Amino acid sequence: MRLQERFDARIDAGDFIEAKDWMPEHYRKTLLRQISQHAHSEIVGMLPEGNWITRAPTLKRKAILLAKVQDEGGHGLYLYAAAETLGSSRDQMLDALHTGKAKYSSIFNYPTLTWADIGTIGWLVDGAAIMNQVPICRCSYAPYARAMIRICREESFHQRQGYGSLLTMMQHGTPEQKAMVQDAVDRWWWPSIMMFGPPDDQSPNSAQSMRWGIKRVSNDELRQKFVDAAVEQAKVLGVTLPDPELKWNDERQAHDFGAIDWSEFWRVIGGDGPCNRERLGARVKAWEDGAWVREAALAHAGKHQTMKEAA
Amino acid sequence: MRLQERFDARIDAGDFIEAKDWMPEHYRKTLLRQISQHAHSEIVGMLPEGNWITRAPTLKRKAILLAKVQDEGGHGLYLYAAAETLGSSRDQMLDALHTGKAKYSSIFNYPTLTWADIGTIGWLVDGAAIMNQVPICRCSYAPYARAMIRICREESFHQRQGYGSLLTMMQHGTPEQKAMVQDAVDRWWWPSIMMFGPPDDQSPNSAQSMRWGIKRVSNDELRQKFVDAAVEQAKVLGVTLPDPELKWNDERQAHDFGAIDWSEFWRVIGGDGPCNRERLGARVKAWEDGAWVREAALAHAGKHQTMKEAA
Amino acid sequence: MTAASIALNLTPATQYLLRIGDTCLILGQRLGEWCGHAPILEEDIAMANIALDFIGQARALLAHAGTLEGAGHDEDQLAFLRNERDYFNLTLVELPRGDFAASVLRNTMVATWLKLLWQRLAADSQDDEVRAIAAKALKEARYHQQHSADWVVRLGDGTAESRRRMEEALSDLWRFSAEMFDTDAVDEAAAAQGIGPRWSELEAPWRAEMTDILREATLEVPADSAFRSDGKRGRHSEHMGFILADMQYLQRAYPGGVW
Amino acid sequence: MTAASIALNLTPATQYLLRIGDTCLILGQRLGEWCGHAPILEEDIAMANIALDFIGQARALLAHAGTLEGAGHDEDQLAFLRNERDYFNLTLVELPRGDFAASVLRNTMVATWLKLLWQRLAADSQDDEVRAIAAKALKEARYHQQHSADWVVRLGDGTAESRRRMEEALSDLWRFSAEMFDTDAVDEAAAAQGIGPRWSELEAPWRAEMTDILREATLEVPADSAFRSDGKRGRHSEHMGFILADMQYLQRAYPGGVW
Repeated sequence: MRLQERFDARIDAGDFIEAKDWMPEHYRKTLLRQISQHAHSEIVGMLPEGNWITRAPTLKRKAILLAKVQDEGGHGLYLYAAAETLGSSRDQMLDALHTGKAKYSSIFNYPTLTWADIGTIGWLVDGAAIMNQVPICRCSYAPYARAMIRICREESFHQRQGYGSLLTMMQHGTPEQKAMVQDAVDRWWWPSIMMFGPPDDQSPNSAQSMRWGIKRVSNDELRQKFVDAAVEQAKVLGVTLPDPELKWNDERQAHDFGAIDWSEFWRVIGGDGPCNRERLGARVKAWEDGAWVREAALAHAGKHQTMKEAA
Repeated sequence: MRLQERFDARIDAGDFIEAKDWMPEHYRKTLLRQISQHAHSEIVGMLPEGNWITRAPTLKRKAILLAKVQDEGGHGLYLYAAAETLGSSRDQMLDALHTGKAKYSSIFNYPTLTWADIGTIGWLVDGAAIMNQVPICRCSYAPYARAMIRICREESFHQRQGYGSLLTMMQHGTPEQKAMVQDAVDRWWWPSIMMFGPPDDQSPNSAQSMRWGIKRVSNDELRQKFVDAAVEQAKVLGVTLPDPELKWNDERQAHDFGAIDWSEFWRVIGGDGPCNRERLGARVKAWEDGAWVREAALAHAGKHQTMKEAA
Repeated sequence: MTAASIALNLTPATQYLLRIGDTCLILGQRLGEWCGHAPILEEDIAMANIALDFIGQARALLAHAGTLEGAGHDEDQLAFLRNERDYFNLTLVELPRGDFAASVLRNTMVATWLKLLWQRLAADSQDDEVRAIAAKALKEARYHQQHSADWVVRLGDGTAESRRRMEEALSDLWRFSAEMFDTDAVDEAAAAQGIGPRWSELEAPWRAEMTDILREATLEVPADSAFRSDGKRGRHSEHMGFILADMQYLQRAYPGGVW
Repeated sequence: MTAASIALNLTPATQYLLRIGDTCLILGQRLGEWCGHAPILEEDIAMANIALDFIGQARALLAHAGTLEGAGHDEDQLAFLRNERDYFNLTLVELPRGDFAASVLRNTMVATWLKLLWQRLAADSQDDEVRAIAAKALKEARYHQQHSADWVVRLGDGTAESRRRMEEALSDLWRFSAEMFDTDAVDEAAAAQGIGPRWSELEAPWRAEMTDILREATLEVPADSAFRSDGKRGRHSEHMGFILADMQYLQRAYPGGVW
C-alpha cells in the first residue's frame, strides 16, 4: 500500500516513472498494451506505403518514400525497446500480433489505391498520429515519453513531406492528378478522424489513463483540434473535405462536423475492414518465411560463441 | 529375323506402321524419343508465349495468343498420346523431362523480350517448325503421322497470324513499333535457322531415321528451303535479316547465307542458354506445386469408384 | 490512340455493362497467368480456354458499352486506357490467382453468378445486342460452371490436404460474394430501363446452386461476414493497380501504336 | 514530359555511366520490395536503407549521364521513359528478389563489385563529377558489402537449411557474374577517355574478395559456366519488362504530370 501511495504521489507531482521504479500491475499492463500496439502500428503501417515503392513516380519521391518507411521501421524498434522495459520480449509481442491478440492502428486496414494516397497518408494519417502522440511526449512513463519525442520529430517531417507532395500536384499537376488527390482525400478523411478513437463518453479506459498520466488529452478534444487544423490545410491545398456538414461555428470557435459512422469503425476494428486479412497475413508470412533466417543467425552465433570459448 | 524382314519390306513399300504392329526395338525407341521430345517442346513452348498474355496490347491479340497457347497444349496432348502407343506413360515422359533426361526444342530457351517476339515466333519459329514437321505427316509410324497432320494445319494458322501481326506493325505502326519488330527479328533469326539441327555431315542419327521413314528430308535441305522462303517474307515485311552474307546465288537457285555459330547452338542445348533454368524450373515447379491436385483427383475418383461398386 | 487515360461519359446502362464486361476482362487476365503452370496439361488447356471465353465476352460487352456511351471509345480504349477508378469489375476477380483450389473456387463462384445473370439477360433484356451477347455467353458459362464445380467437388472430397486448401480458399474468397448482390442506383436504373436485372435478384438462386456444389464437395457454406468489397463502384483492392500496370503497359508506352 | 519513350543519343561515356546507374536503380527497385516482408525488423530497415543508397547513386549517375548526353534529359526521364533495350543494368539485379539468401548473396556480389569500381572511379576518373559521386558512394558500398557479407557468412555457416538455401542461391546467381567483367567497345572507350576502368580489371580483386567471404561462410566458389547474360548491352531477362511496367506506370499513365 505504501508503494501504491508513493507511486500516486509521484504521478500527481508530475514525476516521470522509470523502468526500475515500482509501478502498479495495471499501469504496467496498460502501458505495455499501448506501447506494443503503437509499435505494431509502425510495422504494419510499412505495408500500405511499401505498396507504392516500386511505383513511385520520380526518383526523388521514391527516395523520400524509402526514407519514410525506414523511419517507421526505426520507430517500431524504439517502441519495442520501450515496451521491453516493461517485461515483455519483442518475440512475445510479435506473437500477440500474429495470433490476433494484439491490435494495431485500424487505419492501416485501408488500402493505398493511388499514388496520392501516399501524400494523403502523410498529411492526414501522420497528422492525426502527431496530434495523438505529442501529448504522449509528456507521458508519465519516461522510456515511452523519450521514444515519443524522437518519433514525433520525424513524424512531423513526414507530415510536411506528404502535404508538400499533394501541394505540388494540386498547384502544378494536370487535372487528372488533381482528381487523384481529391479522390484520395475523399477516401482517407473519415478514417483519419476516426483515428482519435470513440467519443469520450464511450471510451471507458480513458479516465484511468488520464489519471495515470498516460493519456493527457481526450479523444474528442484531439479530434476537434485536428479537424480545425485540417480545414485550413485543405483550403491551401484546394481540396474539398468530404463532409457537407463541416462548417465554422463562431460560438464554439471551432468547426462543427458531420456524424462519424462508428459502425464502420467497429467493423474495421473487428477484423472486417478492407485489408485486415492482407495486412496480418503479410506480417505472419514474413515472420514464418523468415524463421529459417532467424534460426540460422542463432545457430551461427552459437558456433561462434563456442569457438571463442574454446580459444 | 522374319519380323525384321517383313518390317523392312513394309517400310520400303511406303506402308504405315500401326501401334499393334511388330517393330524393331531401336525404331520404337527412336520414335518414342522424338515424339516425346516434340510433346515436351509444345508444353515448354507455352512458357515464352505465355509470358506475354497479361501484356498483349489489344483484346484481339490477347484472344489470339490465348487460343494459340491453348492449341499448343492440345498438340502436347496428341503427341503424348501418340508416344503412349509406343509403351511409355505420360508421367514417365514428364519425369524424363523434369530430370533433364529428355530434351525439348532448344529454341524455347531464348527469352521473349518484347511483344514483337510473339509475332516473330509465329513467323520464324512456327515457320521453321512447319518446315520440319510437314515431312513427318508422311512418317512411317501412323499414329505420329496422324497427329502431325492435325498439328501442321494449326501451326500454319499460327504462322500466318504471327506474320500478320508483324505486318500490321510494319505497315501501320509507329517508328518505335517498327524498331521493335526489327529488333525481334535480329534476335530470333539465327536461333530459328539452328532449329533444323546440325549440318547433315554432323547429324549421325539422320541416316537411320531416313531409312526408317521417320525422317524424310535432310536438315540442310530443310534449312535452305526455310531461308529461301523467309527472305521473300522479310522483303514483304520490310525487315532486314541480320546476315550480311545472305544473298541470292543464281547458280544454285537458292540463297547463300553466313556461317552459323554452332558453338552457341551446342551451348544452349548443353544447358547454358539464356532461359534453360527458368524453363525447366517453371515446369518442375508447376508439376510439384500441382502434386496435391493430382493426388486429390485420384483419391476422389477412388472413393467414387468404391461407392459405385458398393451400390 | 494516345497514352493519356480516357474520361468516361457514364450512364447507368454503360456502367451496368462495364461491371459485367470488366469482371470478364479481369478474370480472363488472371486466368491467363496459369498458362504453363497448371497441375496437369488438361488444366493448362482448360484455363486458357476459359480465359479466352472471358476475353471474348469482355470484348462484346466493352464494344457495346462504348457504343451506348457514344463517345467513340472502342473495346481497346475501354480495356486499356481507363484509370483504375473507372474499372467496375467485382473485386473477387482481381485477387491474385492463389493456388489451384482458390482458382477453381473463384471460377465456380463467378461462373455460377454469370450463368444466372446471362440467363436473365438472354431472356429479358430490352437491348437486342445484350440479349445476343448473353445467349452466346450462357453456353460458355454453363461449361465453366460445370468444369470448375467438378474440381471443387474433387478437391473438397479428395485428400486431407486438398480439403484443407479448399477450406482456406472458401475462407478467403466467400466474403467477396456480398458484392455480387448488393444493389444501388446503377442496378435500379438498369432494371427500370429493361437492360438487365437487379443483381440482388440473383442472390437466392446463386446461394442455392453454390450450396449444392459445396454439399457435394462435403464443404460447409461459410457464415456471412461484415466484410464488404466495392470494385463494382470503382473502389478496388491493392491488387488492381499491378494488374493494370502490366495489362496497359504497351498501350501506355507506345502511344499511337497499331497492333 | 510526355509518355512516349525518349530516344537516347548514346556515347560510350554515357553508356558506361548508365550501366552503373541502371544497376543501382534496378537493384534499389528490387530491394524496395522487401519493405515489410523481411525476416526481422532490423532487416526491413537495412534493406530500405540500402535501397535508398542505391536510388541516391542512380540519381547522381543518371543526372550526370543526362548532362553528358546533352539532349536535356533529366534523371526522371532517363529513369522512367526509356524503352527496355535502352536500360543497361547488369542482368543480375533484375532477377526476382528470391528468398533472403538470394537477396543477401546478390547484394554481396554487387556491393563488392561496386566497391571496387567506386574505388577506381574515385581515384582515377578524369571526370570531376564522377570522382565526386564515387567518393560518396564508396562509403555506402563498404557498408553494403559488410552488412550483406555478414549474412552470407551467417547463413552459409548457420543451419543445414540455411546452408542449402545459400548453395542454391550460389548456383542460381553466380553464373551472372561473368557479365560484370567481360569487356567491349564501351569499356575500351571509357578507359581511353579516362572516365573509368575496363571492368575486366575488376575481376581478379572481386574473385579474391568473394572467395574470402565464401570461405568464411564455408561455401564453395561455384565452377564457371558457359552461361552469359547481356543486360549491360540492353538485352535483358524476361523479368525486366515486368519491373518497368510497375516502375514506369505513373509516368506513362499521367503524361505531363508534376510530382
